[in-house]
Amino acid sequence: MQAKEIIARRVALELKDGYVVNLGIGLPTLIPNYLPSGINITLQSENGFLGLGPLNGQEPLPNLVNAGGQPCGMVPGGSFFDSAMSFALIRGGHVDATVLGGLQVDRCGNLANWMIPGKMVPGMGGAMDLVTGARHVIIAMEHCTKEGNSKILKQCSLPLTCRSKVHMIVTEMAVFRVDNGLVLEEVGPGVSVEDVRKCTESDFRISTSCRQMAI
Amino acid sequence: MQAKEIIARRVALELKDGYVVNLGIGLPTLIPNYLPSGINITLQSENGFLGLGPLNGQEPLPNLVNAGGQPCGMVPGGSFFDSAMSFALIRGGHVDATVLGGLQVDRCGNLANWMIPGKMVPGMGGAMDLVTGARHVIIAMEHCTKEGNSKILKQCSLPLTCRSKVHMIVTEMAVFRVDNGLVLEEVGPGVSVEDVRKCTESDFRISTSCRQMAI
Amino acid sequence: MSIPQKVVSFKEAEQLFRDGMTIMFGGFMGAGTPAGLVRALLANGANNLTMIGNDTAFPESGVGPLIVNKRVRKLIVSHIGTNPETGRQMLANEIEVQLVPQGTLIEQIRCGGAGLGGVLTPTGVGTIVEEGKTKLTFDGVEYLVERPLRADIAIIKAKKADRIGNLVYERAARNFNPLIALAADLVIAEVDELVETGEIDPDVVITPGALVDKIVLAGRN
Amino acid sequence: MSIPQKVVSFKEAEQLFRDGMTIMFGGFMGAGTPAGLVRALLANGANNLTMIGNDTAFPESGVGPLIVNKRVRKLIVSHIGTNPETGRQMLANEIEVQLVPQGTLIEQIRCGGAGLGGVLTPTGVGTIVEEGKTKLTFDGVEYLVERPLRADIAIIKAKKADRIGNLVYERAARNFNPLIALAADLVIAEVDELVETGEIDPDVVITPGALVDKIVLAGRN
Repeated sequence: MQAKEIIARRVALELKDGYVVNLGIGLPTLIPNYLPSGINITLQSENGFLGLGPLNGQEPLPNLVNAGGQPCGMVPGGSFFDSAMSFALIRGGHVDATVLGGLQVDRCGNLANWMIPGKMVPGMGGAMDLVTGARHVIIAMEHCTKEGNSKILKQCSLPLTCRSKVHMIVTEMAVFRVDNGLVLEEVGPGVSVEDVRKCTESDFRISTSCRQMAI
Repeated sequence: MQAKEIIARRVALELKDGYVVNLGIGLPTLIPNYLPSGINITLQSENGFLGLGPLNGQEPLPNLVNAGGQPCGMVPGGSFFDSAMSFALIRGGHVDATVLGGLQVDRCGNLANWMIPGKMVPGMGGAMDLVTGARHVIIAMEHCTKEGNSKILKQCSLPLTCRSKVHMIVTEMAVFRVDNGLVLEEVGPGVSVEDVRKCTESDFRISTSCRQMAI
Repeated sequence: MSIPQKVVSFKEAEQLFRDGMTIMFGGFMGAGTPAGLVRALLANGANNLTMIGNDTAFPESGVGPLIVNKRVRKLIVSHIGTNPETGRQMLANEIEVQLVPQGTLIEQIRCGGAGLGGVLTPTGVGTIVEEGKTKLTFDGVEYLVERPLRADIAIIKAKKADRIGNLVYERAARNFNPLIALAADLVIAEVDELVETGEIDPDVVITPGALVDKIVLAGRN
Repeated sequence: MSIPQKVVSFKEAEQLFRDGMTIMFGGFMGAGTPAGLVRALLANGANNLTMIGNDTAFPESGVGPLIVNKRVRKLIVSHIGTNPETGRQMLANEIEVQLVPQGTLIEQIRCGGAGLGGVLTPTGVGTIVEEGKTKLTFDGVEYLVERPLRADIAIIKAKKADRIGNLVYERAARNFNPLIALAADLVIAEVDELVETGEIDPDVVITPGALVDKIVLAGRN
């Protein structure tokens, strides 16, 4: 299984029936494909709607786009609103979970995912509000950079997206809960705790119930 | 002509074509009857709509009511919105003029119209926002109390609705502009400047163009 | 797949109220107040309520009957002038009334629902409304810092709902309803009409179903 | 009686833009941005613009062409990642870019339009977003005081207008449009369809006509 699929499958298990969920662009958009049967979630899109769905082969509509500007579909019972309402939902705790990518996460639950100074400055978009307001903040990312460096650090070195807002980190190697530092809850398929240690710059505790991901 | 009609007729002349206007309950609601021909205004109702109109013999609808809770009509092109939008319009300067009654007004443009401590405490409703946000604040009231006391004072003694927000006072006896104190611009039908002085506790200047109300 | 069963009877809704709760209500002089839920609150017997909304309407409409029946300990409203019983109880110190400018009150509710810590408003500066509040001055203009309001339960009146709780309102009955839907832990909507999910055009929904927990049908039991 | 003539041609609308103006624009990755008014701005030649909106979309959509053609001196936006030319100009110091969290940006615009002096938001606390801002703490929670934004002109895209300017939007093209309609001295709406006054149900109007000064019909000259 590819890293991305492992991550998407594992995050899908965190989403409870009835959740309102906002998924960041990229990897997180794969998650709905892996929801267990019986689990129904409503997707919120920060450009202003509830009920985001797949295109499912329908003809794209120019004004029906996701937060990445790409054509999407909508499920029955969806609703559209302006950006002030969209972020009232996000900031006000009406979104049960958000799943975002990360450049760096640290053991304090700090996240950096919106800029690399002097190099890549896309902007924070809705990310800072999502991590501030969503009830569960899950960071879904590959464990290491393409160069093989750990993205899970003692302390983020890039400009922060938020301070102490991350609840959970899911990579292809590990699931960490943030609870006064990092707690290793699960390891990925074929991965040992020792493997995780080698690839993780931050220290972490090991949960007494630490186990293999059940995906 | 009765005092109320004089006041309503005179205020009507202040409203310019195209104005968005919010009228307080009571006397101000008479004003639209006296608009000069060619002058079209849009009435804003703080309970959440633009395009308030007279009932004109139509059957009252339970959910089409003015800010006093009384059945009303609506003109073509009206629109309904929630209270946050209603007060965004009011506070944000999107209402060109508001006409409200007053218990007391003073020479600093202070207004008291929402409570008499220990006696009558209806609440300020939307009045404090209206006087703060509307571009022209006109107080329309009888010159004296039923007991014959001046309502135009050196200094309001009742709890204020606002500080220094009143632009104009229209009574059956006088029109005052508030401009570093009160300036008498017009006197009512059959009223002399001396009459106004006798009935007005506050001092005032007399405009060089002071004249009889042309109603 | 599970569709939450949001539609309940008034009897079931009645069980949700408790003594001492803070309840936000929609409505302006009674228009847009859920009369059936007010009756349910009366029937339930809940006491010592804190009520937050625009006004106490008239003795027989809006939340007026709750005042008349002395169920309310504290009111946060902008206007009580049309319900003489509210004024009487206030002057007799039987009820605590906090009078708030209407535009400030709706922003405080919006803040409570939108995760904001407050707004800066020029309304009320130089009046007794400013007492005890933080004041900030920017560019020579004074503002009051007005803090968020939230409630345990919001009771809403809408014209129509679909089964997942998307709501549309009629005419001037909208007023506070869409804002209180954001600012309470539990949101109950009383509606005149219930339609199937998907029957309301997504562009005209005012309150998204995700905010609505329970739906009761006006005129039913 | 006089009905204001709000419907104008793109040529007439073009005359309203000036060098150095601050312009708010609707749209999210181009959806809901008035393409005809962006072309009018290009044709007009106005320069040194300050643009306020969500993002700079792509080089060929949204306000992207204004960036590519170097008409913009300053940007206040939440995202520039999909338009490489914006990033290039920023890193080369050819354009000033103020990046603002999206939820904060829309509240700043709302404050500018609603007569509020600002909002208190927890978003951005502990990040570089807080630099230079007033901070307040209530009940142990830190908030940034975010101040209002306004513009000289707002350019809006709507689906439909009536002759007095009541607007409705389509799907996700609503986004910033209804808020910028409150926050500019002059509001120009580009619409796909124009109907007679009274043809839009007053309950579904999103932007009241009183906020709209000029209307242009998309696809016309």
